[in-house]
Amino acid sequence: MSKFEPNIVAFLCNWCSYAGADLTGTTRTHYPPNVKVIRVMCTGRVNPLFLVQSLRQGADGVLISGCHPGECHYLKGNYLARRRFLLMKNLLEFIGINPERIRMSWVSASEGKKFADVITDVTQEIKKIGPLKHFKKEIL
Amino acid sequence: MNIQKLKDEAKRALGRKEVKYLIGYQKGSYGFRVSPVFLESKEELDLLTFSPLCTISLPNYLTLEADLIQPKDAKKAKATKIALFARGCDSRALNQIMAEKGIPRDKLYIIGIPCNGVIDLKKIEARFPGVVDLAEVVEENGKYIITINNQSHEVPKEELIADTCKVCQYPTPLISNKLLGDKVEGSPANYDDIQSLEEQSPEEKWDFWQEHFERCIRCYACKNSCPLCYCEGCILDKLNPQWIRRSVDTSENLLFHITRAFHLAGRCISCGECERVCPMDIPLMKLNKKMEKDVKELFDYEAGKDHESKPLLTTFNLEDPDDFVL
Amino acid sequence: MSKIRVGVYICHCGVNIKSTVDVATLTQFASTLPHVAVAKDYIYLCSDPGQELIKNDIKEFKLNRIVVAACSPRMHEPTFRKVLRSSDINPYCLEMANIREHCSWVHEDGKKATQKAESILAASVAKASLLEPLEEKEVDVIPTALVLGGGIAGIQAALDIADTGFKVYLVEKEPSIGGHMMQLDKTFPTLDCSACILTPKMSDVGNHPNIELLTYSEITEVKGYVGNFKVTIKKKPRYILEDKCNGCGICISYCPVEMPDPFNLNLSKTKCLYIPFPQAVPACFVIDPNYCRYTLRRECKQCEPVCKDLQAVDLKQKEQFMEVDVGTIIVATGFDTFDPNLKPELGYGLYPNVITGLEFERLSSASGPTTGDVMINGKKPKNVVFVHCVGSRDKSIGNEYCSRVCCMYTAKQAHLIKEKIPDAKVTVFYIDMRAFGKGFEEFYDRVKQEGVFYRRGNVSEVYKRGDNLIVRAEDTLMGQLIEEEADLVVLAVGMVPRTDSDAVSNLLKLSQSSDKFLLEAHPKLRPVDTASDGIFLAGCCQGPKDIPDTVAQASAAAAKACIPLSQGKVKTEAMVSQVAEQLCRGCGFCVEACPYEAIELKSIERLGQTVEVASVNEVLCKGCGACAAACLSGAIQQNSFTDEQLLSMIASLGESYE
Amino acid sequence: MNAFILQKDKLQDFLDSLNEYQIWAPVKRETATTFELTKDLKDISLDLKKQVVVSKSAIFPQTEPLFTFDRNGTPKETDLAEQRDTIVLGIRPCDARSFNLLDPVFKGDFSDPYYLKRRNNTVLIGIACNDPFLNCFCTSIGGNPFSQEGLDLLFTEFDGAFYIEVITEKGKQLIDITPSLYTPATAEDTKQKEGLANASEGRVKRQIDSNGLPEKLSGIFEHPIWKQFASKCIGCGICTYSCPTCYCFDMQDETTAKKGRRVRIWDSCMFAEYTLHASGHNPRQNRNDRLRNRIYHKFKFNIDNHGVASCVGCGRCITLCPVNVDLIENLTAIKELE
Repeated sequence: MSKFEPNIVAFLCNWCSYAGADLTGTTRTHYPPNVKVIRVMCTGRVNPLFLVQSLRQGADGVLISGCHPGECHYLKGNYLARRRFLLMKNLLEFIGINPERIRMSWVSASEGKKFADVITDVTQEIKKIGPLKHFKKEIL
Repeated sequence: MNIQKLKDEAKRALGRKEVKYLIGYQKGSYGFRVSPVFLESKEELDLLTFSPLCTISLPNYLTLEADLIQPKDAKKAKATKIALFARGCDSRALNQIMAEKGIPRDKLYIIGIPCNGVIDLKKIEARFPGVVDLAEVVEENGKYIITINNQSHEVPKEELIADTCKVCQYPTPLISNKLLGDKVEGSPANYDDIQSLEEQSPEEKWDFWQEHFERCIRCYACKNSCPLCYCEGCILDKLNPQWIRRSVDTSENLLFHITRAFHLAGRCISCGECERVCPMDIPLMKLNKKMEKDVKELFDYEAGKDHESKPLLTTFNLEDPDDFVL
Repeated sequence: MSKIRVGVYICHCGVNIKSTVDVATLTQFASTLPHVAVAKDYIYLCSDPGQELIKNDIKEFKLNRIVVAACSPRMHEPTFRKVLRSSDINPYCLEMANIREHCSWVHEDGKKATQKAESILAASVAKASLLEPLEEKEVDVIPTALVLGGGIAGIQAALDIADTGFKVYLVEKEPSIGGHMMQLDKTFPTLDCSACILTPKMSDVGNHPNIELLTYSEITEVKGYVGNFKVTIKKKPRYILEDKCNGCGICISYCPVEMPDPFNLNLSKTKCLYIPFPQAVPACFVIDPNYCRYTLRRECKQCEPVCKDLQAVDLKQKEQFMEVDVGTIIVATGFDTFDPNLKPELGYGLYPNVITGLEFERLSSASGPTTGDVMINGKKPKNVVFVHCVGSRDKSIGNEYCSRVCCMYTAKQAHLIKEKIPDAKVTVFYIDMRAFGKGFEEFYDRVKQEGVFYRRGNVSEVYKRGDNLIVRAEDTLMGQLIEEEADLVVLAVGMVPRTDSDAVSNLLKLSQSSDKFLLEAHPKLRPVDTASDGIFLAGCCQGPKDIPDTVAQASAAAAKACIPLSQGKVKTEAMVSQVAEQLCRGCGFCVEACPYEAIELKSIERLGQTVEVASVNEVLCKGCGACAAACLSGAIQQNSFTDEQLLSMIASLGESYE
Repeated sequence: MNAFILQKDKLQDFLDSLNEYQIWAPVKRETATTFELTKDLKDISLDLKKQVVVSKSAIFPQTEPLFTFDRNGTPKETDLAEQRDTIVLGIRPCDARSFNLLDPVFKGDFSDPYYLKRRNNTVLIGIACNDPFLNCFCTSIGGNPFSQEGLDLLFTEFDGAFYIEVITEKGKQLIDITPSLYTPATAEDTKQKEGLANASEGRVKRQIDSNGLPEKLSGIFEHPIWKQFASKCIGCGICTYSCPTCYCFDMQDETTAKKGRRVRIWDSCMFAEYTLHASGHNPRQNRNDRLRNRIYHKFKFNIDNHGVASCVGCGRCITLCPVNVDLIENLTAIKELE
């Protein structure tokens, strides 16, 4: 495998996935350092355009992670996010962006191990496909 | 469509005291062009025309920034309704606009016209280049009879009809105050060309789109001709934050078209205006149709089906697809 | 506006961060970031000297935005907000960069971890420089609570709040309070009589001056927010006037209609003019309109003239709606027992001598249909088999959880059989024995010594052979298939969320966990709170539990519910949404997206035209941001999570800092 | 100067002879025709229609980086010396003329080095319009389908050859690279070319009478006719982006977290944001205000300031307008106003 180290942006909801990621830390479970987190209160806040904005700003992949269905702190944000995300993912796939770059997961506050697994999986997949070339990474 | 019937109905509409003006079509300034017209009195009725050349989306005029039509007739000063002709796609646009509170139902007087499809201006102007004198087109038995300088030409409908009309599912208006003429059967949902693109590899897809996005000059004709693009302030125009840079290059153009297509997901009613007006011939309807297909298949939702439906992306079903989530 | 001056503080967290992330490099890096006026690192920023360091710098460097790179904001954000507040900077001008849980603790390679910490920090600084001061508002609290559900949880909670001195509305959908506990015979492991310990509490409720008891009532609408809920309550018609009926019961003998007795789980009959059980509170009769000939067909009416002195019978009574204003709400809606018809192989419904644990309670209860004799078809059973975990710990029917009471109530019931029919053979099939509570293991031991056979095994089938039932199971200790003859099979059914759990969750906007029980705000630290401020959970609506746990949780919920009531004011969320009216088209997408009905459209004047725009009720808004993502034009924004702020983080994270 | 004949089978050799230059030319893409900086000479297609993207982008590009900067704020200007000598090939006479109308803007009160550098090192090779296009009206606004104005060379397409008129010294230098490719044009050839020119001129169907327009416009600023014209306008930018004489631009700083650049990008007076003030006030709030400004600018202000209308009669704004806003129709209506 090449030395390509993907840059991945993750949007985590405060109540489940961010807390799950905290738990991953508390339990000292290791995962690759390629994913950087933006905390939002709820996945329902994630405008699907943030995904494509992340890619154009230089990310090789994006991840949205929130509460399991039914467990949203705000009742329905994750359901809204699921719908919006799927459409955006399909649209990006349609114009030729590999769907492996655009991922979503449910990680609860107690699933620290799962968070590490998700990050590891996402990082490995994007490593395999290589850097994103659709957007100019540098404006200069 | 019998033009006299149309005029009679327009006359009745204009005769209503609550109708401020009527939006229809008139002959254009040259060649195959047709122009929108805003009629305020019965005296202007003779201007009206209707033919397969009438492509321009009339519902678009309901949502443009300011109403420039000021009634000359003092009696109409308090009139609040706008009458307009609507084909199938227009009626869906109206439904969608009403569902999004763009205009209340009671401000519209809709004269529905079942539609047999419109002509793609690019196709007809390529077929008959340089026609300056006004030409006329009527549809008869699957053919267009085209009259240019008193000389008529017959062209099979297939060769000139707009692509989006070929797969139109709702040619008969879904909402109207008055429906003129007989119902036209829609074609079944057809996404063959979307599917064939979907089946290609990511690289092939990107090759296809890159060539198109590279060309875009960002004149925003697609955006402005769309009856559903009417935000009070488009995020594309914003500076803080700047969602899309003003630079015109493949990267920013791609961002623009993704944003546009996504903002129309579950809202686009497949009139095809964006693609028709694009000076660079970018196949924009492919993006819209892709969204339409997914929205239908994944969420069993269609835009503009009725004027009280809930917006696609602010609602959900517990059973929405979940299998892509890790 | 004054110039943005960001102070960046990097915590070593002892060695927790420092041992992986090169804090010196990180501090140096931070000082090169835009708007950063000062960047420092310190061993423990959350310590008093650490906080002082920040406070002093705020003065010295005239800082107006602070970035703390340390642990998770879920840990110490409140701590550092206080630091800002005490230095006269708006507490919302703080951004935490999580370089511990999300970086030093999860990465081994120091160089890579430091690079990642740089990325995290740069993004945090980018966001921090765009943060705006926010205001927390205060609203008055109506000093009244509403308790939904009159089982032991609701009773306890209502009494505790009422004793604290606040008015309580206790809403129960059945004609009497008491709930499931009232149906039980004895309670494990102490064997005291359930009704005996419950009824005094019930009459306390009935007599308490601070409690307004609304039985045979349901809530139909809940509006408002913590401190100011408006609850609509539907009072179903009892056809007997509560304020007139003295419970004498003469009318009963005149009622000609019999119906299955719901209190006895349809094991006996009662009149359709009935009192659920003798100790009911309120001691008032009720007519079941599904059986009453008058309500069904306008016939009969025999009861009415009987009560001519009191005139308590009113067969024309209609349902009534009332609206009450309350400050806090406790949800204590309880549970249903698992319906064993969903496990047809166990023969329930097919064989009358296969019964549920709760039915056994009624059979065994002195107030039950057999006045306490355990009789099946008029005979005392000789071979009794108990089956554990019916509807619990069972993936095949979707209930993965343990119901926590069945092991012990089965032990208790086995004991009762042994007590009432000493020569009966009692066999218990269990999967795992869970006797975790105070006195449980001792009780389990006692029951075994009384001669109850415990066999570890999964029951696969109950079927009939001749006159007897055969319980077929796999003994997982012996590894062999066994068949046990029985003339009574008791299924230890578990607890499931009430059938109206979805309705309750929708009404009160509460989340449910995947098992459909109502979800607490935090499983450990906020076990009785919900995600909705001012609404608390008590009892089995939150998950299966036994009576002591229920009572404890009810008291806890009552204490929590009293906090806002006694404070008299509550602070509202500051990270709420805001509308830029000039960009709003009034499409209402945000209104639809909002889970709390916190947004509505209002009319404003714009360029000489009346237009509708969105308007946020800042008290109702909980700051989830779903509206902001739904808005096409970006007209509605969530404070502290605006598009501009998040896009600045996105832009920053897109960069490589290698 | 003199004229030459280039046989069509020598066209490739001709293009090859220009290898010192970068070449802008019409390119036939799979689905559309564009005018662009060619990557491969084989893409060039001279028999194309009038292109949508006007040739002005060769000298006044839609997006032009002016300088870059980093986080420390140190700017680095775009190095103009790196500009290569350029040929714009296949430009129509109207489009070539537009540069003469743009020049006063970029070298008037203020000299624009970016524009001027390109302007000076670009050779314009025109192709005469044997057949005028839909909505061409160059002849009524001071142009001609065979006009040499602004060109260095003008090609006229014959059956098997191109008739090449050498107009400037710059043009002559191109011919001198490989003189063997050409034969001198005969009087017969010249006559044939003139015949084509006359015929073409006669076939320009659309006309406007631009005489007295500035005076007429002076008195009708508040006239309701503007609302009438604009009622069907949808406010897109096709008319201005496709116009060879429109030159409005915007300046933007585009940044990432670490660096940025200042760019100049075409802007359109038909966009509401064009005149939107930071305060939220917009002096051209409505479509009628904007459409009026466009016509005033082209047919009054530019004549007042530079003595010539800012229009070359290419007709693109008419042909491309999605809703049939027709400049000729509008100007005619204005002329007919009392």
